[in-house]
Amino acid sequence: MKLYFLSLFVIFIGTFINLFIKNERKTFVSLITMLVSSAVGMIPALNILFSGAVSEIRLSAGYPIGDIVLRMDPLSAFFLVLIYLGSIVSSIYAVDYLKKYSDNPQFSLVSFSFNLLILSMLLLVTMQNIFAFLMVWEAMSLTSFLSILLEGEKRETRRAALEYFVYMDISFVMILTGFLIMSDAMKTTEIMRFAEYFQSNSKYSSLVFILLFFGFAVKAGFVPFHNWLPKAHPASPSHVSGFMSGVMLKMGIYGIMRFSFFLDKPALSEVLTVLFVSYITALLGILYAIFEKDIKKLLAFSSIENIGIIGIGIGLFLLGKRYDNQLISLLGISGALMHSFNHSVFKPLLFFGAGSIYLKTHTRNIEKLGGILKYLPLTSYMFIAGSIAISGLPLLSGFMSELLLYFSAIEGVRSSLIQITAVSIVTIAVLAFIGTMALLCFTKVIGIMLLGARRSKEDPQMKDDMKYSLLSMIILTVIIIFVGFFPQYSILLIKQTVLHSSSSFSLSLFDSIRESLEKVSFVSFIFILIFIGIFTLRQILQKNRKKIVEKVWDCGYQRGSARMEYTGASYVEPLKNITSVLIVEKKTDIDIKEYFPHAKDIEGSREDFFEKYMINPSVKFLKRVFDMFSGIQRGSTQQYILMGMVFLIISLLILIWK
Amino acid sequence: MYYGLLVLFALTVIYFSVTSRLRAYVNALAAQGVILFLIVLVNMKETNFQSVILILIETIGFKTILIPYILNKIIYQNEASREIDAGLSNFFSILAMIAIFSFGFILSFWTKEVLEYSNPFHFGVAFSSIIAGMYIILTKKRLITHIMGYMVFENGIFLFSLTLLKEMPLIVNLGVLLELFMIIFVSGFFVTKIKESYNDDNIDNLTDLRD
Amino acid sequence: MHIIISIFMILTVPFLFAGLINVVKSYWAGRMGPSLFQPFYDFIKLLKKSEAIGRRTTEIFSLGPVIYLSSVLTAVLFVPFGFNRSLFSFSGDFIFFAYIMAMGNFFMILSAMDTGSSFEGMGASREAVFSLFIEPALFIILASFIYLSGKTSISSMISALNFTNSYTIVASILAILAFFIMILSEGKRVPVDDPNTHLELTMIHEVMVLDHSGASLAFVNYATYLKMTIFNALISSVIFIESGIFYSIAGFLAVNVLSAFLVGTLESTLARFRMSHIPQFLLLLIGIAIFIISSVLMGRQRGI
Amino acid sequence: MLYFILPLLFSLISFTAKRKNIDYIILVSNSVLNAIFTVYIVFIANINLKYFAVDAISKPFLLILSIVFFSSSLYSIYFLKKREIDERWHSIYTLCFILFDSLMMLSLMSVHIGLYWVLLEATTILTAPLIYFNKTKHSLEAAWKYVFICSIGIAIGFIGIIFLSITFRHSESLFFADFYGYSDPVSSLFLKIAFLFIIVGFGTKAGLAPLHFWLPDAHSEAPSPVSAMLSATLLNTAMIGIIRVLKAMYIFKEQYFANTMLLLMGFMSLFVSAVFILRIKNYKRILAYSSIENMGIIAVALASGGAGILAGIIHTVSHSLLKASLFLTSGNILDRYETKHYDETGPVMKDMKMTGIVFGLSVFGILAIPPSLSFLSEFKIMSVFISGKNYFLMVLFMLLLTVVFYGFIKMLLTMMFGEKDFSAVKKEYILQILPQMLLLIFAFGLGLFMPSAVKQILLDAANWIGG
Repeated sequence: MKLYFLSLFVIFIGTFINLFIKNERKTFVSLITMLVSSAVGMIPALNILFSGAVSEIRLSAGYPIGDIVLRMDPLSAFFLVLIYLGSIVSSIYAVDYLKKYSDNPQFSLVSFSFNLLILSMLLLVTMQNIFAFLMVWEAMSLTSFLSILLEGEKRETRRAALEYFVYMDISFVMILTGFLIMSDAMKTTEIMRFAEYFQSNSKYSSLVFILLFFGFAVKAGFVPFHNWLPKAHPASPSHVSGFMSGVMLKMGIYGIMRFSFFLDKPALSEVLTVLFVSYITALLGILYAIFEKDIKKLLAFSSIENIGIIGIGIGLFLLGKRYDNQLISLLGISGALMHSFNHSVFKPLLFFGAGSIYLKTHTRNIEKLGGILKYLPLTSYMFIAGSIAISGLPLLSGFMSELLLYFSAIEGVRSSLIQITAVSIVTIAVLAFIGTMALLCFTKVIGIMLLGARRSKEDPQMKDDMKYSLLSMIILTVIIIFVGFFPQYSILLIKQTVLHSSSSFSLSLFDSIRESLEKVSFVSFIFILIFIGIFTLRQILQKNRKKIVEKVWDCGYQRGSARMEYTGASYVEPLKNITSVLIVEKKTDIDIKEYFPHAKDIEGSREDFFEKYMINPSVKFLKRVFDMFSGIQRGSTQQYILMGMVFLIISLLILIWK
Repeated sequence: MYYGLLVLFALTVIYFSVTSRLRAYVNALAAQGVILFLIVLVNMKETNFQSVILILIETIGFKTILIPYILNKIIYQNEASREIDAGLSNFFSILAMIAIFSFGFILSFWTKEVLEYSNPFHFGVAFSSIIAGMYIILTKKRLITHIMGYMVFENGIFLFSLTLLKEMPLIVNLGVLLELFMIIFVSGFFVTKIKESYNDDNIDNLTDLRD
Repeated sequence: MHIIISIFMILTVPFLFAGLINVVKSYWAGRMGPSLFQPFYDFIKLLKKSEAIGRRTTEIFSLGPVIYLSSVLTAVLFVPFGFNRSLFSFSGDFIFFAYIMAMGNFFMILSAMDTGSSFEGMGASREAVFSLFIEPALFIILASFIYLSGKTSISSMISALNFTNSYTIVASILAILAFFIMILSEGKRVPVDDPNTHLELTMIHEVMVLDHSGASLAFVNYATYLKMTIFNALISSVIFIESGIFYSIAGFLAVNVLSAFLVGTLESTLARFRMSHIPQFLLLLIGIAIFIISSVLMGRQRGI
Repeated sequence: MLYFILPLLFSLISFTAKRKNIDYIILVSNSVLNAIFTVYIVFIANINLKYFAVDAISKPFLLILSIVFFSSSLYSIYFLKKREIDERWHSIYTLCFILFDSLMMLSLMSVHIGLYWVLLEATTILTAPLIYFNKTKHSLEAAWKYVFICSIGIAIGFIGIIFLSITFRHSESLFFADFYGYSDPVSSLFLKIAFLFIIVGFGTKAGLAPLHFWLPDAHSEAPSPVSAMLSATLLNTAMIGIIRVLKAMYIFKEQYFANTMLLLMGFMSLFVSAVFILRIKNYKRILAYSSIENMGIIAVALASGGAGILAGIIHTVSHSLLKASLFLTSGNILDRYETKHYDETGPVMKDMKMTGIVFGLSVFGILAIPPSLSFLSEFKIMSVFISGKNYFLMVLFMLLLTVVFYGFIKMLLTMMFGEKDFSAVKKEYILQILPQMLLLIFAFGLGLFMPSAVKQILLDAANWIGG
């Protein structure tokens, strides 16, 4: 734990050194800070993660905060590792990415708050005192809010930040309420001791759990609280969006996991809430991602989907706990944890890739990109690797965590209880749908953005020359590949956490999972063998032949240009026809003004179902109620006095009447 | 005698709704000062020289002489003599005053048991005067009239304190008077200023600050 | 021994199946038709040819067919292909089976998109969207088999089916129907797709591979045939459970012949659907799957 | 008590000398002496005169007053220096400013309700010229509304005092101590009526709805240091009167009614401020509405009883410190851009970095983002709601606060990062920033760590009220 403190201290020092140096050097200092801090902090984190020990330290911080208990158990150690990993790669990435912004007035604000964001998250996962927890939680929201504002002079950036912060406030209130209810019932301020609250069979315990779930769900981006995500991510600089999406969302997951570990025998309402919300989240997330044309928004929606998948894992964990089926619940939590890890590896990778492309081309609209692969081959191939992983296709990491969830659901199908079977079959179907839709989504991204021909005319001499950003992406790609090919070893990362999550899990159960993962790994290598075989066969066959390079078939048009290429919107058109209920389309028709008009544009955009039918109307309703009272400050002194008098006399009369 | 004075006081209040001349308002206020002094004298049980002097200063000195003097000066400075025609006619104002007084009396008889005061008529006049002061403030347009309405309001409170209280502590009484004087002074200053800025002391000018 | 026979069958049966369809089709059309081995000859011929490559394309273009074929070949390992036992199995292998095929599709689509032609983009798009329906349906059907048998790998779950109760029989018949529809859709056959027309706007699969030539085209064709026979294998293993090697091989071949006959007949007698009707047709798959799972669930609960 | 001759003396000097530099010296020395004196009476001496005493409840208020007064005085120097004003108004400002503070100190310390009432009204009169300081039509209007509405409010408060003295008719005195120690039976109805009039009357001055209407006008039109004083100290001075009567309500077991009224008016204030913070674009008015909101929070906290009272006291401290800082900083922004419309202010973070940081921190503080002291108080209010199982009120409370949160962050973002470009970067003076820094150190420092002496003062104040 001393090393952990040291690592916090390093960040603290680094942040303050950062305040006093030139903008150009800040990213380097941050990078060194993060490297040192992670190197120091990883030691206790990994130690606890692999040994399963729990270490605790108690500090006294005087009146308002009270005794601070920092407790590092495998769950917090797991998230610590995620944070350290995320902070390293995003700091590396930031070195190149932020070069362009070094004369931006918000530069030092963003760099300062990003460091503090990491610091607050590191504290968050070990904090036990609810008051301090909430403080750190708000600090996290605040610093991430500030980190978004690099391009604060843009209106949409500010709007996104505003919306984000308001959502965070709502989340904060829900968590606060939940905490206070528990702390009121248990007369304690330590989070670990809330476990007793859930075991005490209190009347409200499942309501409190659901409240907490929703509170953390706002942070994690579950539907219907997901709306801030597709706005905040595109607005923020790429290293921040990568970090936010990869790591910060997991803080919500951390909260949900922490409290689901406490549930010994969850009520059916709790299980079904978690599962149902997760299904909707995953399905809608990926559905909206498919129709998105802003690459960062698309990735944000895909984050929502992945959060939904993690949520499904947690739901299965609770389901197994409820019906005392250890295998289901063990596999479920393993899947959730592993997917958390994987997502925090491949999502930053994708964001970094998108960020690099954005830096080179200055557009995030995939309809305007195309053919990037030829200019930025390394970035693009790593982007493709990330896409394969995120679509959950075999060989790379995403498949492995989804496989664990499938295993869990299969286990559920075999169960003799019809409830479990039914839920599991729904889960399998949902996962399958998500998988295929992710495939559609990412083939669209790659096909339209990276492949084909350049769509815009201006063609800067783009080159893969950003060393630091490539380095950060390479690190992530290596992890993806390792996890994909050696799932049986990578699952050791979560072994202690899983065993920690419930008292009834046994080591042998966990080892049985490893055995089946070993086989998966074996098959992956078989695939590689077959692939190499066919590939060499093809190379041999083509060896002595002339390679004919010709233009492609274009329906008889002899001068096919990039304008004739298939667009992202048309690519997903067939699906749009099917799912038109959920996709609220908004067409902006730009009117013809002159007598001899030059061009007519129709711009289509998509509105969020929940935003349109749930959030906007309720906000509008609130506004309307408020507007009814807007006439009270009309400037007339007489009116003011009249109102006061009416209030006074009415209350007087009521008082006397009684 | 006592009841007569109360009726007289009520009449001065109603007088506000009969006329629109500002000087008449000031005179009514001065008259109210005298009536209040008499009411206190009549009501006083043990004669105490110190408190008689105090009351004298309070009612005659301030309410009859000093404040009307200031008000007259302001009226003179502002070259205003009549209240601006409000939307409500005097006829309606009288009706409203009658309604206020009736309400006051009904309330005072109704709450006699609850509030345990000795003289419901006195209470009614006092209560009605307070509301009437408010009514003047709420319906008249000139700021100077508002100040006078406030004076009526204050006199009503004075009357009110007489019905319920044997006497106010000395220090409070003095303080109240000082305050009253200062308020009139400051308000008068502002009325003059507002007149300078807007060429008019109509309350409707002062609605720029709004949301 | 069984490995060798399996590999032999994997290498031959797909071609024969495709050839047989052509034979049936030409029978209905009253033509002589090509030889039964014509697909195989085509395959060999294509392998020998050199490839034409589009100007804008990248490595992804030529990598696609290779990965496509290897993925289907890997998938075959989990299916009892002619035997009652697959070459390789572990619990939950059907997920790997489906996902590795999806992986092949993924690269095939990318390979099509890589040409930058709007034409192939259209095909890729349709392919991606229509495959949305197949995987969930397949999973639900297999899940109901798991529920019935309690086993979790493809070969074991099918061989552990117990036909003594009526709901298993109903489920199996429906499953066979679903698998047959999958042959049509995964093999890109009428009424989902027409491999013969080259009318651009109506095609799905053919249009994706339009620019592939030579060995690549050979790989793609072979992989597609193989995919169809995989579903044949699934059908035959549902029917010929627990029979000896001989019966299972014979049964497998018989199923192939029968399904080739059906496919050929359908292709000769039916017109392909309008593009907007295809999702509805494929949705039928999910409908069948849900029907299967509910009948199984209810049947087992009530003990019918 | 001799101390209070000092401000008088100072103001006399200022009035006769009419020299700007002397005014500056007077402002600084008076505020320093004031701070020293406050520390002396709060921590060391035990003042207990007949009419004035430093008791548990006035201690925190006195401390706030001295801190806010100190920083506003410093800021006033910058404020006066920057403007071309004639000597007369210069010294009127100094005079009123100093005496205003002394009057507030006296009214905080007065233990006689009549005297308190007089002193409170005197503050109205003294601040009127300060509000009118800018001599525009708007400031005139604001000053008029302020004087008039507050006078009416205070008159209503006087009726309340009459009723109080009827209630305690046998003690024949208006000392609070005599109220608290009253041994004869008490008419519940009279006490209630008295409280009603007092809360509406003093509540007018404290900015509680429904007679808060003067507040946005006066606060937005007054010069920034004056707005800071008005918002951060004057409202508290009015609040202490309500609190002192509230204690009587507790003693005579009428707290249910008192709390209902406080809750009602508190929520009305919250609602009104939420309505307008969402609508308007004038940042000084937004800050003023936020004062209404915070007074509403304090009222709600006091109404919740128990730990809520402590929360109310803490929130008073926090609100005063942060709101003073906000108003002072808004003065910087107003000087720079000469508009109160927040859409028209430029990117403050670019033009005036320190101002931007200070403003941002203060906004975060007032929105109860930890480690601000407001967070502590709102946390406590929430926990009181929850332990009292008042879930409906809690939801309503948080809903309104969230609306305010939205309005504030929107304003903050537009002001800090607006797309307007005023290229010339202007120099920032140390006196523009230092006072707010001081306030923020207290507001955030106390939220992180509260020394036991301070904690004891706050606790004593809360215990003094009872509940």
